[in-house]
Amino acid sequence: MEPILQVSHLSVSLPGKNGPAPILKDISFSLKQGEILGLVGESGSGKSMTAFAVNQLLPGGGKSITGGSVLFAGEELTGKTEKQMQTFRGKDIAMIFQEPMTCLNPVFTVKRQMTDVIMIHEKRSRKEAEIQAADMLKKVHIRDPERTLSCYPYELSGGMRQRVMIAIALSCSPRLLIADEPTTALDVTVQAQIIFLLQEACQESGTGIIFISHDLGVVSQLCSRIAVMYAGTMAETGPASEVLKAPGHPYTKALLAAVPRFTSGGVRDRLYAIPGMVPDPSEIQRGCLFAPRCPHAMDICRTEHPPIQNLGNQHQVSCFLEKGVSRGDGIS
Amino acid sequence: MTAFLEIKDLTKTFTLKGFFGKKTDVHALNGISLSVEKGESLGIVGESGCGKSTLANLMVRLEEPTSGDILLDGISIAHKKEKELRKLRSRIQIVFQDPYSSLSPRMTVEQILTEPMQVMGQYTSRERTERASELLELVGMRSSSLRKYPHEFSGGQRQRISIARALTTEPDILILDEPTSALDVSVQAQVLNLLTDIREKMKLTYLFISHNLAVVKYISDRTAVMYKGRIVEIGPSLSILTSPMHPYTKELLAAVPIVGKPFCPPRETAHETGGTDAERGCIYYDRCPIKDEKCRRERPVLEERQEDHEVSCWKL
Amino acid sequence: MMSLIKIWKILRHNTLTLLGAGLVILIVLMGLLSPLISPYDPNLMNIPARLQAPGWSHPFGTDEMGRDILTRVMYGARISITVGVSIVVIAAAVGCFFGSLSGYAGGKVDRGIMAVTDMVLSFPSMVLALALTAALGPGLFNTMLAVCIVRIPLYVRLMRGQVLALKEMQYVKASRTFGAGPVWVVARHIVPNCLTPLLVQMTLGVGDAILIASSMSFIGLGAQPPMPEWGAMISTARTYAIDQWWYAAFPGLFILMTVMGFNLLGDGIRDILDPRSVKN
Amino acid sequence: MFSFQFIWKRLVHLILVFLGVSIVTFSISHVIPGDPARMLVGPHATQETLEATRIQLGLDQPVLVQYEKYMTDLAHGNLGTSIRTQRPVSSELARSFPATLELTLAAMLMAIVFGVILGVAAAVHRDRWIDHASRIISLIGVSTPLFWSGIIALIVFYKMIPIFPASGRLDTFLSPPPDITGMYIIDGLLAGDMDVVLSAIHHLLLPAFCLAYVQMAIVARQVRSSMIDVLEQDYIRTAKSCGIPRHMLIYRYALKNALLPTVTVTGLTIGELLGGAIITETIFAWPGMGKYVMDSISFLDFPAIMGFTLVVSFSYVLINMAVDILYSFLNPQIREVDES
Repeated sequence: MEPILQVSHLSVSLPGKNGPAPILKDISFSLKQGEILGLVGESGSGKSMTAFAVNQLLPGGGKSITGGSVLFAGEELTGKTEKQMQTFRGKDIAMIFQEPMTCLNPVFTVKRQMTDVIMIHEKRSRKEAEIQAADMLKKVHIRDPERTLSCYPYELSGGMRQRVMIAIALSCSPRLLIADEPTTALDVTVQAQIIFLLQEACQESGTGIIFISHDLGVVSQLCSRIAVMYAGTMAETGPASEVLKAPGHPYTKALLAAVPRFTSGGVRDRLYAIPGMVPDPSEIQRGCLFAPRCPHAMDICRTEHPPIQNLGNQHQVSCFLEKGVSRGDGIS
Repeated sequence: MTAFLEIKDLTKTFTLKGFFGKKTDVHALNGISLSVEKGESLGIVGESGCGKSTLANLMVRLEEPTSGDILLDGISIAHKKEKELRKLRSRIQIVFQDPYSSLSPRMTVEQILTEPMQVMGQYTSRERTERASELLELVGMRSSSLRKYPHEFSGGQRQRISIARALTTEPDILILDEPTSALDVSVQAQVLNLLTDIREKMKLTYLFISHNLAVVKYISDRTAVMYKGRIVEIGPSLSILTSPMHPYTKELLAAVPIVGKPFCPPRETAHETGGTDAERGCIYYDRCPIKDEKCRRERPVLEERQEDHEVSCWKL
Repeated sequence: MMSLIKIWKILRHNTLTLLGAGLVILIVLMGLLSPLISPYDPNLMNIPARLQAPGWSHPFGTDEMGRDILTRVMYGARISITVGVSIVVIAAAVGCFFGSLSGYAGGKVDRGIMAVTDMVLSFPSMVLALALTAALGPGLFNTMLAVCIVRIPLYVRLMRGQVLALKEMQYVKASRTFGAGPVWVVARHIVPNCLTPLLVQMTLGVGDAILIASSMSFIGLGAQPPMPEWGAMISTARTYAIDQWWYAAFPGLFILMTVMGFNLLGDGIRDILDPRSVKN
Repeated sequence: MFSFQFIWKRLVHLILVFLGVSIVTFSISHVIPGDPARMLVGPHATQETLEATRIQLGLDQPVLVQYEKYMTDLAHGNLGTSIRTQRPVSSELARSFPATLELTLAAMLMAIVFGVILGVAAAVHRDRWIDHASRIISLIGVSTPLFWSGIIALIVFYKMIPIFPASGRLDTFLSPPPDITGMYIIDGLLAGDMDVVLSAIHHLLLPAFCLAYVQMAIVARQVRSSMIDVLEQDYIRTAKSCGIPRHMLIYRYALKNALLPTVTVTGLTIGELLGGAIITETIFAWPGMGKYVMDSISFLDFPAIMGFTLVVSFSYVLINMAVDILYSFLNPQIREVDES
């Protein structure tokens, strides 16, 4: 099935203090219809910026994209003007954000904010839009849609606001939903409900979802494919089961070892801590960016840029190690 | 024999002044009783709003409890006046959650680390600087950063400076109020390992507060689960995590996403909780899948069901 | 704290702040050196040369008593700057004391101080200053006192807001956990972090104080003639304003330049020392 | 819409503020001056009138009794008699109040309308020429002394390019319209006499603009900074990600949030306008309360000055109350907090 989103060799630089600072270098990944791709990485890895590059909400606007292409259902987005992008946003590409407390307009009711979006994209009357809005709220399991519609955002709890935001995003049945860490600010129990909602939306209406998170646990439960980013570059992409069980890139392996788990291991044993610090993506550095922290770093890693290796079943790794990092090595 | 740190029926109620003198009481803590041995690490886990941060503030007396008592090595610190409290304060210190607001932006690292000793009037100024650079090395940072300002450091490094500051007064107990929640996974691992090493080296007692169950397992021997200002279950960390008894603990563990664990959709009844709880009956009544008539009428009390594993629920 | 080169490096590329600083320095120098550089004596009357248009001998022309307007404007600069600065310094000192007291103490003290502040603020600043000066008796000193009282609430509110915000910061709570008393906390943590907003408010405040003080002189309650105060000069110039345009134009122009200088400088300081701008 | 509690709380607050104002004016007129009676009767009054005032004020009695006397007078609307004109201050103020009201309202309208337009334009076209132009206009506005701008306006628009009249509210050959509100434009409209209306507007434009210019600059700076803040908020980014077009984002989603803080600034603006009216009315010979108080200053007519202070402050407090209600009407969160 032809992927609805094909990003190849995307590079982005933002207007910085002394000239444009590169923050994304040669990012490639694709997303099929009805598939959930997990975009994983630590803060500063550029995962949110990748999302903003797709629907062009980058601070510098369209001109921040300095290279590569973003194909949405065969159509090239990078060249689009702001006006053209407006027809895509909300209709074909929807987005939800991390901070539920500030993501809705405080001086408008939920009804007003939902009907505005529907009326713009689907040329409906306000009455029809209200019905569709109430119907959307039911879909996201809000118990009393009528009352919620007439509420102001400050009257709703964090979890409720996140559901309203999902309802708004899905109200025009978009083909792609970008979720920028939607559950990070929520409690564990509420987070599980939001994950359930996203899974439901994906299965029922076939919406492709890019799920951005720094929490490997959430990603492993929700996503069928995973892309791991490090300091503005794509370290590894592949099916979730493979990336989690047989990670090809040393960074992914180290990240998995650093995640505290409570199923295995005794109390008070030590977590594997990756030495050193994440480099600032805007610094120009030769060779593989993970080299200074990588236990397998070879001389070539410090000089050459690592190629993309294919490990089969669309599992790709950008690393010099033959067939990626082997199983038995320094990282427990 | 009383334990090293004894918390007796601690309660904290905030009164919100409505108009016309109409007061609404919010019970942040509702009769918390805990005892911690010297050198032990007790984990406290709960969702936001369960009162765990209020407990942290009470332990270091940033606020005074409404009732109940806190005994540090037999000495009550709950209701002491500021003057008598001063000597005891050096024995109990805190590390806050937010790396970006726990260090003063206008002070160098040296000033930050020497401030506690200055306030307490310990050591000469030369000794203080020496001790500051010693502690910096202890937390894995170069003593050359003494002259730098907080904005020149990453989140993980700032937490290390906060830990160093808490150690300057040679405390017996460290209150850790979600010290790694704002950090990335790899940085969190570094800070957790550091805390474990320091605890062994300096024989410290920890009160580790977090909303992340998995993190608590790595650092605490025993764990208490809090819900709406009360302790619903307390026991050895491993048995709490592998064989939980209270329905709320089970709901929490089911919801925590673990790498490789299949996702089980949440029960429909788990809806938004909020507002004040019912006066009588179990506080978890409205979300409990196994509730019955007795739960509605009587409030369960913490009882020991297994070896050193207490839970407050009628249905077990 | 911040080395001079660093300040100069930042100053260099926001020109508006430089312009502001330049204007202020120019006016201050003019005021200080007026006895040396002024061509005439400010009160030297020369009736035959009265109401002369600007020319070589009198670059700013002469007033109805033949006095040289340029000289009087220079001496006026000295008065206005001292008036503006002293009002702001006193108002800020008193305001910061009560503001931090009310912010830190809270409870009844806070409510009491806020009640008084609100009472003063329920008057338009010009009207209250006028009433106070009328009661105290016209004169420059009484005007300064009145304007100072009118401006104190600004600093009380600014300082109270800062203290309330900073009190919640974790590093202030941390210092309390190792036994730091209120005095130590205010001195070591709250004051250093209030300096930037306070400095900005005071710089803008000088311009604003000059405006109100000169308005008071204009309506006859501030400086009394023959004092070369800008407001008083324009007040007497009013009757001749239409025909002898220069009599009112030049003193007013200098008020505008002085106040603009302080405003530009104030905005510039806010941008330079603002934590956000320091970071990037 | 407005619960009982919401209105009750506002009323109590209003009474408290009135009390506060009266305490301040009482202390200014009775406590601060050395000999309050002498201040009230003026230097040329005879000894008996001085003694009579002293007893009438109850200066020998404790302060509280004096305050009680002061408040009873106030309740009866008795603001004392003017030294200059020997007529009750309250009637003279009543006569000149509509003129000041007309001037201040016109100036407020100009300040708010132009201020918001300038502010929004500057924020929307940030760092482009519109932004720089409006910031320069605002900077000049904030730094201009009110009395100087009035005189300069007269020189330029009366002497050099004579398109505006220099004084008065109406052309001399026209008779003022029937006194309904006392505001010539409205009364003229009500009476249907267009010449009066046009002439009144013609006389009002220049003084109103000079009075409004400073406040317009303040409003513009406020609107610009709050608009820039709002445009960077998360909910604007969410709306943008839903495909809301740019003009709707700015003029519906952002504007309402940005104007909320401006509403509170409006309250302050009116206060400054009332204060500034003293100067502008004097320069343009506008027969309002400002000119009345200006004339009484040269005589040090203390009762008149204190009467003016009271009237202006009370109307300022009332207008602030209206602004406060408007603010909670616009911002649902404040209304909710008040009713809980």
